Amino acid sequence: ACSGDSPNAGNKNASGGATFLTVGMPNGPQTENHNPFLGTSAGASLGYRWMLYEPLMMWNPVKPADPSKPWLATGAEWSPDFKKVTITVRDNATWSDGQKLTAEDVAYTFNLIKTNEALNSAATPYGEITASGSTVTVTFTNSMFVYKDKWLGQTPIVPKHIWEGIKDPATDANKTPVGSGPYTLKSFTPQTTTLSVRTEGYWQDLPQVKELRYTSYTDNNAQTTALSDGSAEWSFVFIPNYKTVFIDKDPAHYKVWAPPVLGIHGLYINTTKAPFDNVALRKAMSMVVNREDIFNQAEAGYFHPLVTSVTGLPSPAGDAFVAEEYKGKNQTVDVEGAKKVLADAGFKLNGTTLNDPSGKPVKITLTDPSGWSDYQTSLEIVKDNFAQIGIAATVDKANQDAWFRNVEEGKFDATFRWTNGGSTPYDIYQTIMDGKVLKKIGTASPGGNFGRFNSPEATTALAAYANATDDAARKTAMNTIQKIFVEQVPMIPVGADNIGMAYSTKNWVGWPDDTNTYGAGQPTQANALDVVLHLKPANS
Amino acid sequence: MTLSQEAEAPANEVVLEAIGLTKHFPVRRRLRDLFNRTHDAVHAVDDVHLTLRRGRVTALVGESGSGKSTVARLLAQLYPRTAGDIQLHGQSTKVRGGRHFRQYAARVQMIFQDPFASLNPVHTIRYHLTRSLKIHHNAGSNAAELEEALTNLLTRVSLTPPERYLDKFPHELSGGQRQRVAIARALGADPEALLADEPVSMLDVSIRLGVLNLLRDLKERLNLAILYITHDIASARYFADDTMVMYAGRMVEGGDSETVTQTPAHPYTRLLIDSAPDPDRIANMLGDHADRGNGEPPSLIKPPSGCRFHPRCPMAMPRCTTDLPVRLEIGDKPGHWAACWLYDEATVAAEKPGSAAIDHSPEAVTVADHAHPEEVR
Amino acid sequence: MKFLVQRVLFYLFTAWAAITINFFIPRMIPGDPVKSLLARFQGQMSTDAIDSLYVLFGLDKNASVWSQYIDYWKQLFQGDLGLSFTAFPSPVSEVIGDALPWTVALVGITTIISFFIGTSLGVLAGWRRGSWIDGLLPATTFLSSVPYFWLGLLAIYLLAGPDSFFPSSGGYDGAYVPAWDQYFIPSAIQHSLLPALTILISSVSGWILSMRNMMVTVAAEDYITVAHAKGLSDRRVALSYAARNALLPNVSGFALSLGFIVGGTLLVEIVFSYPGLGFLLFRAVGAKDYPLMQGIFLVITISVLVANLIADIAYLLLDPRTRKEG
Amino acid sequence: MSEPVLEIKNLNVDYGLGDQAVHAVRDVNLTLHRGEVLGLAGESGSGKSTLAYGLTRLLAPPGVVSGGQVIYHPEKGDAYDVLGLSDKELQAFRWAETAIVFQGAMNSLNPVHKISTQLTDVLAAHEPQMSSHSRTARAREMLKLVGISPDRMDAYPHQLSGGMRQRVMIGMALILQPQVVIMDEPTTALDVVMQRQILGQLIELRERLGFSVIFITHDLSLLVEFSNRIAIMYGGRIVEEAQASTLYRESLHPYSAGLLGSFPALRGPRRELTGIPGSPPDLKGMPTGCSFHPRCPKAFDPCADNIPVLGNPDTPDGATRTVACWLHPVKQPVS
Amino acid sequence: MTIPTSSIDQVIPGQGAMAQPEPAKPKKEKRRRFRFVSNRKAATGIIVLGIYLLFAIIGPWVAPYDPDARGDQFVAPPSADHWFGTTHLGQDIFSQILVGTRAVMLVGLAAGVLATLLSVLIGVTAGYLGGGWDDSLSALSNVFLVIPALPLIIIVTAAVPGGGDTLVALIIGFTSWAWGARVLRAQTLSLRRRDYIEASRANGESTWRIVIFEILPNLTAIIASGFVGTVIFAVTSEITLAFIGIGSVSSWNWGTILFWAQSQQALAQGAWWWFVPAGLAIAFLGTALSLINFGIDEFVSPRLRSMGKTKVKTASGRTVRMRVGFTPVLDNSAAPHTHASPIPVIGGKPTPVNRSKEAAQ
Ligand SMILES: Nc1ncnc2c1ncn2[C@@H]1O[C@H](COP(=O)(O)OP(=O)(O)OP(=O)(O)O)[C@@H](O)[C@H]1O
Ligand SMILES: Nc1ncnc2c1ncn2[C@@H]1O[C@H](COP(=O)(O)OP(=O)(O)OP(=O)(O)O)[C@@H](O)[C@H]1O
Ligand SMILES: [Mg+2]
Ligand SMILES: [Mg+2]
Repeated sequence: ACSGDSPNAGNKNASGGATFLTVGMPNGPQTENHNPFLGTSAGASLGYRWMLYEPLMMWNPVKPADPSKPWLATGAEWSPDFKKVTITVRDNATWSDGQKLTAEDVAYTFNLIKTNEALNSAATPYGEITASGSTVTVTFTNSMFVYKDKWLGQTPIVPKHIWEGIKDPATDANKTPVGSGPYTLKSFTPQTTTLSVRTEGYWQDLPQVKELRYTSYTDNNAQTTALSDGSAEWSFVFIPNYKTVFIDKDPAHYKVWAPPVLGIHGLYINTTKAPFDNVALRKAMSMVVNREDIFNQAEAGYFHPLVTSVTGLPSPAGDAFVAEEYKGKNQTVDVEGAKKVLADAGFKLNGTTLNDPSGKPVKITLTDPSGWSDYQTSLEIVKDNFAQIGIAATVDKANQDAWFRNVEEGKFDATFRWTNGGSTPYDIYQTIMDGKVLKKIGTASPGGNFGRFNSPEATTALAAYANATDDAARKTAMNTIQKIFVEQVPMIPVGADNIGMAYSTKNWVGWPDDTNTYGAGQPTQANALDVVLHLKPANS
Repeated sequence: MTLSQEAEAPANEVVLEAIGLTKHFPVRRRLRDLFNRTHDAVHAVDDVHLTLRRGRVTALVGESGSGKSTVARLLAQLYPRTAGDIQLHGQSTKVRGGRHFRQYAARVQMIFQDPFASLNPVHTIRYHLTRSLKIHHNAGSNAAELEEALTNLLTRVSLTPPERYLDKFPHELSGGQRQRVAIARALGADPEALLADEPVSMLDVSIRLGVLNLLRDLKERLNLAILYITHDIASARYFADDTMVMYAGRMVEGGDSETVTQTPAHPYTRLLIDSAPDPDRIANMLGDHADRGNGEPPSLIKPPSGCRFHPRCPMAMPRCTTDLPVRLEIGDKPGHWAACWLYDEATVAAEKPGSAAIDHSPEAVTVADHAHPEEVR
Repeated sequence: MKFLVQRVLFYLFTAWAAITINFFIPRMIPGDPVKSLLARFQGQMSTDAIDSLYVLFGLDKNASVWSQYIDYWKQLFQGDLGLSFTAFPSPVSEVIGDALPWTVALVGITTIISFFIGTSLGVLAGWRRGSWIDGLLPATTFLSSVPYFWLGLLAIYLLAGPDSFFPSSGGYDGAYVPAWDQYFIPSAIQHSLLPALTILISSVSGWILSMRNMMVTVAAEDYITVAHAKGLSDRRVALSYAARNALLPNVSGFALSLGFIVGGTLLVEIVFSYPGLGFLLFRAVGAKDYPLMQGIFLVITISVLVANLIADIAYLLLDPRTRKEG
Repeated sequence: MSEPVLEIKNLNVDYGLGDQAVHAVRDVNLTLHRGEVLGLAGESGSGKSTLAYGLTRLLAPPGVVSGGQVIYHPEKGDAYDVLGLSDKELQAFRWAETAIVFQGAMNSLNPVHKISTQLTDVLAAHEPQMSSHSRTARAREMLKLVGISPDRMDAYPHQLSGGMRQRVMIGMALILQPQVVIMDEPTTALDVVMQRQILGQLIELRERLGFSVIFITHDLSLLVEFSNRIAIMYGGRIVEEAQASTLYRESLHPYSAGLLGSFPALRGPRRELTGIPGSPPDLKGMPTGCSFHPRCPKAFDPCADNIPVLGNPDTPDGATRTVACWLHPVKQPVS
Repeated sequence: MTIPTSSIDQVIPGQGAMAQPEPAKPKKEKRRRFRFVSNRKAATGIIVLGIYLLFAIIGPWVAPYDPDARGDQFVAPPSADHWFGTTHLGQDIFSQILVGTRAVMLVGLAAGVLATLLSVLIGVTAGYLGGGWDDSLSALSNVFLVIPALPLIIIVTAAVPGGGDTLVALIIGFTSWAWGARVLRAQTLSLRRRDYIEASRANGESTWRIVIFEILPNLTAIIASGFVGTVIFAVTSEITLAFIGIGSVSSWNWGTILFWAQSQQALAQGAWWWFVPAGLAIAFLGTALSLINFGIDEFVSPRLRSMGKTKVKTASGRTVRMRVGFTPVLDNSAAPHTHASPIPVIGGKPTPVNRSKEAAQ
């Protein structure tokens, strides 16, 4: 073949002067689909949708309480009840086809989502959407307080002139994406997607990374291998024993950074089942869970960052929200304390068996899908921990679908699961305690409250927090929520979600880390674009 | 155990009779036949009349594929028949499995052609015989009686001492011994008629003789009616009282064995007898017979019209090609008949025998000079 | 002729039955694609998305299974396999189309090579009984008892690495776009070597064994003795007489395995991150992606049936005895 | 007639090795003369086929030729030992000098090749210089010779009837005009009419082409009718050998007599059939002495202890026949 | 495809025309029954399998540790304490293997039994009854052949949660009978036409007795090798399922071990001990079963039975290989082999002596 017209000519760059960045995700072969609204698209799965399309604001989930950075919008003014927002759209942004990005486009995008229920994945309660000049005004039927940052920071803005012509935006693969981001699509294959930087028209300085190569690896193993042999420079993947497997391969350059966000994992307990309806028992259980062990053995010492605060809020993301009375109060393993709590509540420890006040031995089945190895490991550890206070635990490696159904229907004793995440602790607590989504055992409650925690007080406080019009009211509500959480132990928090990354500084530097927490590291997050814009060649 | 019914019935009583027995095997239909309505079939047996009498051996001879085995299987009711009737003691019977079949099997038993194949290799002789006795309720009521019945059976077929054979597996016996076991198994049902389908063709000459002698002995001692199927016409002469000749699914000649073998009437029987090896004949004197029997046996799917032998018959007359010959008495001995127009005086008078014969001599036999010496080294 | 019509009718029936089963079985799985999607994102997708996803996947309409079945056939006859859920809204045909060539190329070629190598070695081992090839058999038996995936992982561990010639995953170098040029093709071949070797090692002994046994059986046939008696060269007797007859049963085995190419090597694809159909199916099952599962099953069913048909025809060509019925 | 083509000297064939060996053919001495038909008869398992396969080294494992010589006298040139030939020489010898027709014709023909292919590949192997056109011509001729229309050239074996297949085999055996044709029960699967047709043709061809035949069968009446000389085997040995008519009328060995007394005759007076009592010997546990002695009605002292030697008996026609029996003292042992 | 094609055209023992009447030897039958074991391959296979079975039974008792128990040495290489090393939780891998044997063997054998039963039921019924039964049952098994087994197993395991090993065994059993049924059907078809089946019918045996007592015993070899094949398949399937993390296997089996090893990226961590033992355990079990399978095959088909030596030494000292078409000539001299007495003892009287009179030949 004539090398001149080959698409591959000169692609195998020498590693010297880095011009491209290789990004990997362990998500298997992709199908060409650049629809920015769909979580199932290749763009979302690998994360490059944020390199093509931009949000209005750049929100940093590592520091959720910090104000968002203006991006396509130069500012957003919320009404006190958070039911109306006025957005000012920047005037120097252009689409990659050269057309100017206007407030019309922004309004069109919101309208598109509003009118296509299938695209409204955050269930945003849109009201009126109007554009005038460079501003867009949007009203909502509910308070947007807890959703505002995600909404602004995670809604890709699309060009009206293109999308008007798309018949069904929910089922369109958007094969020739036109966005406002600094990159354009160069090539797509099921394995690798390549983006190249725009030549002109980007509203700020173009990134120094000239080309982004997103490779989709089949599974975690392949991804890890790629990271450790340098063929992937940036990824988000669970690496067991990451020090040996990854870092040690090139300690100078290979790094892992996994900051927590406001979303946690923990052991949900079925609060309707005796004896677990007894708060003392739940409290005692929480006191013996060795989070440290779970963090180190199940999560490889980094993946689900330890949640130490008794409020279940991870640090530093949740620090701003922790109630005064719980500041500095941390979870510790306290077997003796737990025994005491139990004894006080009428439980009896006979040798290695704990009997509940009615005299029955306490048994518990810990369940999680068989393929989820970190959860399974966590359960094994929890099982051992429980044995210390005489609770006989068995680990059930369930089928994933059955587990899903059983958890939603409340048919379980205890299970490891995650909560929703967001820009405030609301999402965490709502998933665990919200009475609005409480269902009878046997009826699915997909929205949360799997442990059937019935506390009208908590429900009220959650609603108060979401709809409050001033900070003080919010603070009060949050404190109430945390108090209930700490005292009632509806769930045993263990670790946080992370939006971290494994990366290499061999070719590129400027990544966020503990010293510079300007954004989340996960390449599929919206602020991955911010990360890429921060990167500089290592040897310059 | 009541194997002794010698005295009960007079000899020569008809035990089993086939009347107009016909069997057509349907041929698998091809696509193009889907559109016409004729159903092709192998005319394996057509209009066969046969009588088995107590204390007599009836031989059925004929070349391979002439339908001998089919007749036997029809008589044993292993195949449903296409037409005709089978009468057991004058009573028309048609059974298909179940109790009735077992009752029929108790009276009519069949011995299969191949002694190497007709015993299940995984079972002992004891099993085979016990089953036969049990099925037909001849096993007695206790173990001792069963043992006695087994011993009796084996003694009857001269497998002595019986203990030596009872617990052997078929493969541990010689062909002749196996054939005797097969016969013993048939006798275990205490039958009146025995259908022996080429019981000796797979055996060695010296072993063969033993089995045939045994059959004759059984006939005499137990007064059985025996159908002896073979294509070895010489053995029919020796062992059978009557001999029937089949050709292409039809009976062509019958009569007492000595007459049929020594003065054959039907041209096919003559061909058969002429072809049988004969040590007394001088070697290499094949000349005039050689081309007589030429030509392949006819297709049984579309059998020739008229007499089925006519395409190969040196005496064929025009009538043979059109009319099916009827049984005609030959007249040399009582009961000797042939289905051949040669014995119909009117026909012979009107047409010259051999006038419709096809000349078969293939050039291969007559043309001499084939080898091209220059090509053969 | 009749034979063919009969075969075709049989294939149609089998295809219908298999497709029907393939339609109903996925629907028996509890759970649905939306839940699976949530599970995949463990916390990063909010439960708020559930409703919109149901609408998106068109699962909000409560059509009866029966009417779905009818619709499925209607779609099938229009060549429409529906939209995949995992890669929504890509059409199933496109998703399969991306994966199929890889599987067919890797596994297909390997199966063919394995068949030829195995059969040739089997011919030798059977013909020259007691020679060194015969001594090889226990070793190959052991190798064929090793699970594919384990062998593959070991191969990656031992042979692949940062400096190794063998890449440990993927179908080609990420720098290239599939194209028929001097960059891509060598890269694709290089990536296929290790998985191909794994498949080869664990599958070849089956062919060797069955061919050897057939050779031994056939070598005892009279016509082989006759062929020797005719003074033909050993080669000719071995190939034209013995192997030619011994091959017949192996051919149907080969055709059958050709059919299973598509679905049978899921694990190799998983282990080597090979972008093929087996892995796709695995993911589809995990994600409750019915349309994709059905599509893949359809492809598998059809390829098995076509392979069988080819086997029938090959038999027809190779064995004159089966040609008897016009 | 008396000139030998094939001399078998002390041929021994075993199945298996060492202790497990079954001696299927023991010290067989036999001479085939030019142009004659030599019949070989004997009970099942007496080693007839083993002898036929053994002398051309066609036995499948575990068969081994454990000793002896097979001296072949070509039409021109010096005699040589077939068992001493190299593989290449043996391949050239086979079929060109000695052809074999086996029992089952269905199994003797390769089911997947046309009969034309199977006929011509003999020519291709032995006469490579021959053009393919003339090969085909030869094959057609051969078919005509055995009475098959040459337009059946392109038929596959299964498309032919049993008789036709057997004729194809005979034609194939004669295609190189060998000196010796060995026929192992060539007609047992056929019915008498077909059998006679085929043998008739064979005899006629032999007269024209002048080859010698070793004819193996159970059917003594057939042998007597068709062969010049007959050899009788028992327990792996030749026990008697004589002119066909002589053997038929006055056999010397009790076993031959038993065989002859076992088959019914179709013509002539009904004679009494005697048969042979007892069962054939087990090759693994051969009786000592004469292997027939346990069944022999005339056995006497020496039979149980000493193996009788095959030689010309002390009878008037003793020079033309041989026998191995203590009843008939040997004048001149066959070496 | 682990069932060698040779089992299709097997030869029934003792059917060959070569079978010789042998003089009565006591206890001969018994010896014949166990001849199978004397086959070296089969014997090796049976011994290895026996060891596995033993551990399946006593494994949990002899295991030095509780396989779930966490220890304090994480991912430690083999040592005196932990023969096969430890996992990321400090669990003892040796104990896991021992304890896991039971589940593997259980599933393998249960699935093997089930699939064999089904294949016999369907194959033999189809073959013996023929007609409409045959057509519909053959169609059924063909459909099951066409449906890809492993994905189906994955789906069904996912569909019926909570069944554990039994379920896995059931599903594997239910999905893997088709091939065996096909082979059995073909064999039954040919058996049905055998004379001895017809003969017992003519003798008056009932259909079910014919099937059970006449046909089935003759299929033993095929059934046995089919069973062995299914067991291999079931074991690999079970392990595969566990390895890819599907199914609700709560107990330990080797697949579970491999699953953990894989999800903890054992090889990348250099923890080969986590990986290798389980794989070898599978491979040896598979090999043992294949060896038994060969043993059965060779036992059944005399043609495959190796004839002991394949090389022989000739008198001249050369070694030649036994091969088809060129019978070895050991000694190429005309000397007599056995010694016939050259000098006849003349004068002996031809009087019959002690010949055992035996009417039956
Ligand atoms: N089940 C069957 N289906 C179709 N045709 C059959 C069947 N059985 C027999 N035939 C045909 O019927 C004819 C007669 O067969 P039969 O077995 O009765 O002959 P035979 O005289 O016993 O021959 P042989 O001497 O070879 O045993 C043959 O042409 C045969 O092909
Ligand atoms: N492979 C073998 N292993 C052991 N013994 C064998 C083998 N083949 C043949 N024999 C034995 O060798 C003896 C001679 O067999 P052979 O086939 O030569 O007999 P035959 O005279 O041709 O018999 P038939 O008339 O039945 O064809 C027989 O007793 C037989 O059992
Ligand atoms: Mg018959
Ligand atoms: Mg023979």
